[in-house]
Amino acid sequence: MVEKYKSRYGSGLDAQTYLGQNYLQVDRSLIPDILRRLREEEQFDYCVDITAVHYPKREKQFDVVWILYSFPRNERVRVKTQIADGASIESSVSIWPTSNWLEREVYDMFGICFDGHPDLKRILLPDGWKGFPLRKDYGILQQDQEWVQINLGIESGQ
Amino acid sequence: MSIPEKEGTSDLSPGTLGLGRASFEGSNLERETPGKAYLDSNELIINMGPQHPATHGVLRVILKLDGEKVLGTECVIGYLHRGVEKIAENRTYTMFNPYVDRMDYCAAVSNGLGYCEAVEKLMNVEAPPRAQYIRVILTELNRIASHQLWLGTHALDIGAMTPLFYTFRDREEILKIFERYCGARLTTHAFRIGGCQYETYAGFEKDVKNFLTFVAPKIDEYETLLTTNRIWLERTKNVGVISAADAIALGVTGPVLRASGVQWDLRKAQPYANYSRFDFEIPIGTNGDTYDRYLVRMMEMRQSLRIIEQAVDAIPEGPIMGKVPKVIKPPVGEIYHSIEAPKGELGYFIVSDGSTQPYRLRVRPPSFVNLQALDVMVRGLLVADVVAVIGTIDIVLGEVDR
Amino acid sequence: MPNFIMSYLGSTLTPGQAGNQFWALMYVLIIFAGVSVAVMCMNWIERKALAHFQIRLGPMRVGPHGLLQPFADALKLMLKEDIIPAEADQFVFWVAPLIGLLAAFTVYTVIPFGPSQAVSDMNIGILFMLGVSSLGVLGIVVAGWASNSHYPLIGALRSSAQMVSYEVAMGLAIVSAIMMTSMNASGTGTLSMIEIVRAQQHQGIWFIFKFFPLGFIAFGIFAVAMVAETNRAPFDLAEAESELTAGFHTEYSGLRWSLFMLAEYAAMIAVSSIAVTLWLGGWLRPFPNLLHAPAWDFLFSLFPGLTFLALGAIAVVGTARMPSHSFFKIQRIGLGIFAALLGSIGLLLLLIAVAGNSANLAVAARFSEGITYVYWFMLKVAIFMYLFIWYRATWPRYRFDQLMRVGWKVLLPISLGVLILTAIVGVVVS
Amino acid sequence: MNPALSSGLDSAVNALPVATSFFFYTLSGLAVVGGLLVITRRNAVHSALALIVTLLAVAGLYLMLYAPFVAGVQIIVYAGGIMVLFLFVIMLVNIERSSKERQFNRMWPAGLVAAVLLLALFMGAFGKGRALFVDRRIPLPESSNTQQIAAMLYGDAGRMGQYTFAFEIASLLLLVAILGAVIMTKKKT
Repeated sequence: MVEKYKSRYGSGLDAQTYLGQNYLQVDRSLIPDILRRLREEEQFDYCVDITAVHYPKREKQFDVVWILYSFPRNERVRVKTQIADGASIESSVSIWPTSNWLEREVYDMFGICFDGHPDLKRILLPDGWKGFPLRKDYGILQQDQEWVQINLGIESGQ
Repeated sequence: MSIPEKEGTSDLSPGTLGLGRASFEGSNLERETPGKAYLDSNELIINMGPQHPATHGVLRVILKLDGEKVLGTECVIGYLHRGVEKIAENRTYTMFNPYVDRMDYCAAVSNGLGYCEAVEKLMNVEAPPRAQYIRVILTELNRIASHQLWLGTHALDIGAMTPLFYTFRDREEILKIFERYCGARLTTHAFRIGGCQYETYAGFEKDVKNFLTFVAPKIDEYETLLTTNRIWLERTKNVGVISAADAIALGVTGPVLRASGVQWDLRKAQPYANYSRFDFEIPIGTNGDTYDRYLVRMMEMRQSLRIIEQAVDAIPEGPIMGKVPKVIKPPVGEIYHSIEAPKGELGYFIVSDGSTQPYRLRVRPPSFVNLQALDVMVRGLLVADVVAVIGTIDIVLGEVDR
Repeated sequence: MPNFIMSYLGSTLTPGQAGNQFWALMYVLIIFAGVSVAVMCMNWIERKALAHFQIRLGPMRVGPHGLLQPFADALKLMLKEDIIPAEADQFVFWVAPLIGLLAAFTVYTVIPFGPSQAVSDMNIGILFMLGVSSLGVLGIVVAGWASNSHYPLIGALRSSAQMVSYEVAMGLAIVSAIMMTSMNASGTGTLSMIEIVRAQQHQGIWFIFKFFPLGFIAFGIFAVAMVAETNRAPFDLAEAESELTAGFHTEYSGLRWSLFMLAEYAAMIAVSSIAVTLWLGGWLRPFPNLLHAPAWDFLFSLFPGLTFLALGAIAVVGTARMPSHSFFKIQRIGLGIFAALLGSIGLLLLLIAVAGNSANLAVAARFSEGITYVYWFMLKVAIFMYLFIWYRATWPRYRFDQLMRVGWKVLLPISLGVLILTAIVGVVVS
Repeated sequence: MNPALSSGLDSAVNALPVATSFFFYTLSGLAVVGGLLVITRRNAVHSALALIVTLLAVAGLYLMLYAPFVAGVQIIVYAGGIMVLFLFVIMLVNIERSSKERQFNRMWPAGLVAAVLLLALFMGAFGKGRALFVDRRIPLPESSNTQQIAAMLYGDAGRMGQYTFAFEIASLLLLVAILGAVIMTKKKT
């Protein structure tokens, strides 16, 4: 499978195995295509999780990770791509409906936008919240003081 | 009014419910000013929760109704958000271990098992056999406890009060075993990275065996109350149906998926701990309705009893802690490890930068993903069914919101 | 002795007749107080019985075995802040619980606790009762509307639709029982509650067993419909807590809320009384025609006293089983006094029964007779009240459409069929 | 039957002075006040409640006329059944809007004329009184009121009742109305 895709996409794709788990490092431009092929041709019919990792020192700050599973093959694969801060990425809701909330959570926590998502808004944090908590530059005690003051009526904002 | 003024403007943005915009084009879920005549139009928007007896915590469901028929739902979650993943990045691997108990607090042992195994995998160590057996026994006990809690509250939602007390009585026995084992009842923190902290207490095997003989007839007792009860059948049969294809597309796992007829259980599909040693079956349903989910969970309890019985009989002697350094410092790398929690696939995705703290720790919560299927399941049903379906998905808000 | 007391004691006199107005008034007061007390007892029994169904103890703290719990509850509810939501319709919000309460209590005017132990013997008794109890739903509907909130409104809509639907089946079941009253020599039936019981006495059969299984089915339909009429589990959709938080009384609190509860329990007792009157022979003791020898009369007249003695004995056992710790001293004493109270009531009743049997004490004889009537009536009603609790502990709740389906597609056709068959069998037999 | 009561109306009337003018004026006053409230309240639910008061007062008047069966039916059908449906409908319509609309439309001159005519009719009836309506004993003793009505409607002892035909026609008409309502509201599926 990996060989097939490598021949098709060339340098945009890199397959690795770590601790017995496979993952594909994919160029951002190939993401929608790869995901669709994985779903339709390789029967990865179950999107387990979508998440992101923040590397503030890198030029492309974010890793977006799709964890996929195939019921027929009983196999997992991770698809990873790097994107820069402020860049957006194609939504996979049309491929796996379950991506809906998962992508919303990634947006909520990292501020990564997904193009074509039907309803991209915050999910765990309140709608008016400012800041993306899972970024490394967001301190653990930090809060949106303005929001806390207005909505909870706590003067100190903490 | 039931929709509080303060948050109304922000939470009810127009357009989307559940799966996507397309299905709700044209009908806007805008906030109307509810006067005395909110039944004027055919559509009624009602706010279920976050303070509602049947939403199992602080879940808020905005229902769009035509009379009593549900046209669409939108879940508003996050009321219990504590930033578990952020906390993980600021704690060492050992320090974070108790935090996972607070996610799905009904199945704290399962959470701990998943986390410890994920870190062990990342460090390439393995718990010794005796620890594996202890883990399996406690995890399966916890699965029964979780299902009992589910059954009681679910039955209460549908209006049967009594099963709640029966299940709580029997769950108490499990909690007593937990308490004797590790001192805690709910958030047990039973396992450590590399094995178990505590040796079993004297009489542990006897207690577990006593529990097995105690609880088997009790499960029959629940079934006599409900399984053939006419009203129960009417309330659960063909309610909240979700097909296997829909369930897979929505990423639904656990008993909900199995009730739709997909024979998939991580304990069999990708065995972790030492589940491959045990002989048990994966119960599945056929219709994917609320009744099947009920039956699947009832059968799962019995299968868990089987596993525990085998585990208690075969538990070996030996150390309970593997060779782990005092300071846990996994090598640079990342791992995704998932287990079959009572509610579905519970996954941990850990990125390590070689330090004592996880660089990034992502929890894949089963309740969160399963809750997404609520909208598909309740469309076209009545308000009373929404309650039944929320109950049957078996969510724990601590895990949904993290 | 004053005339009116003697006139009351003359058991041939019917209620509502001349000379009986004083006692009618007394009955109004007795019934009002009695029903209120009965509701309080029912409250305690329900909590206790439900708790024991559910392997817990129920109230244990306020008084021995929680015996004073209803008083504590009543006090709490009376002292609680009485909240009227700002958006609510003040007047209607205020008047709604009263409507329900009024309807529930007015029904008691026609319920015969004995041949002369009733406020009035209306010749349209059963019709009056149906009409007044159908007014009770107005209180609920109006309460739901006046709260000006979603859940109460849905609860009110559900409850009004439910009551209107089940009244139909209920009415038809009642008609088939009324039809049975006309199976006598003169061929005329009656709507009077007292006469309905008399008809059962004369025909020598409780209507539940008449034209078996027709009477039984009609009774069964009524037994289902009356649960739905009183909004009790498994038909408690109007106040389904897991769906509508509390239904029509979500916005009510304190005294007003307690009025709704009072009305609900009073209505439960009222419909049970109707079922007892129509099908279970009202005040008649078991086998009044078969075992009619005076000795049997005497034996059955001992029952009230014996019941109270048995209750007292249970209380004594409870006292003895209490922990001997000094902490329980007051509770032990309290339960002991309660046991003594029950026992002395039992002894008093036994004394009256024995005195009544000794023939030369006419007053005692009549008292004994009246007590026996009321006792058997209350016992039958108590069985129904226990059933209400039992249902609640056992069954899940129906969904609204299922409830409607049961009402219209199951109960209504069956009750119509029973009605027609009763008529046919009645004609054939006579 | 109840021998004490069926023995005769006279004894009942003498023994139970229910039909006093006090009760009559109280009940009629209630009915009139209720009727006025029905048409003057802006809030439809208040109107409905006032209408219930009126209906109950009228039921009381029936009782005074020794027609308990009619009183009972009045309570069941009107106060209990129809008014519940009224309220049911009122709660579903937009009260907010209707309460802002003008209370009196342009029909009021016609209404005034009708009211004056009705008043004149009542005055005439009151003035002529005894001459118009023959002062006779009430034909239906209270205790057998129900049986007498049954005899008139369904017939007695083999004879057809006075109003059997009309009664059956009326019920047929209602049946047609019910069927019509069902057909009109049924959704085409």
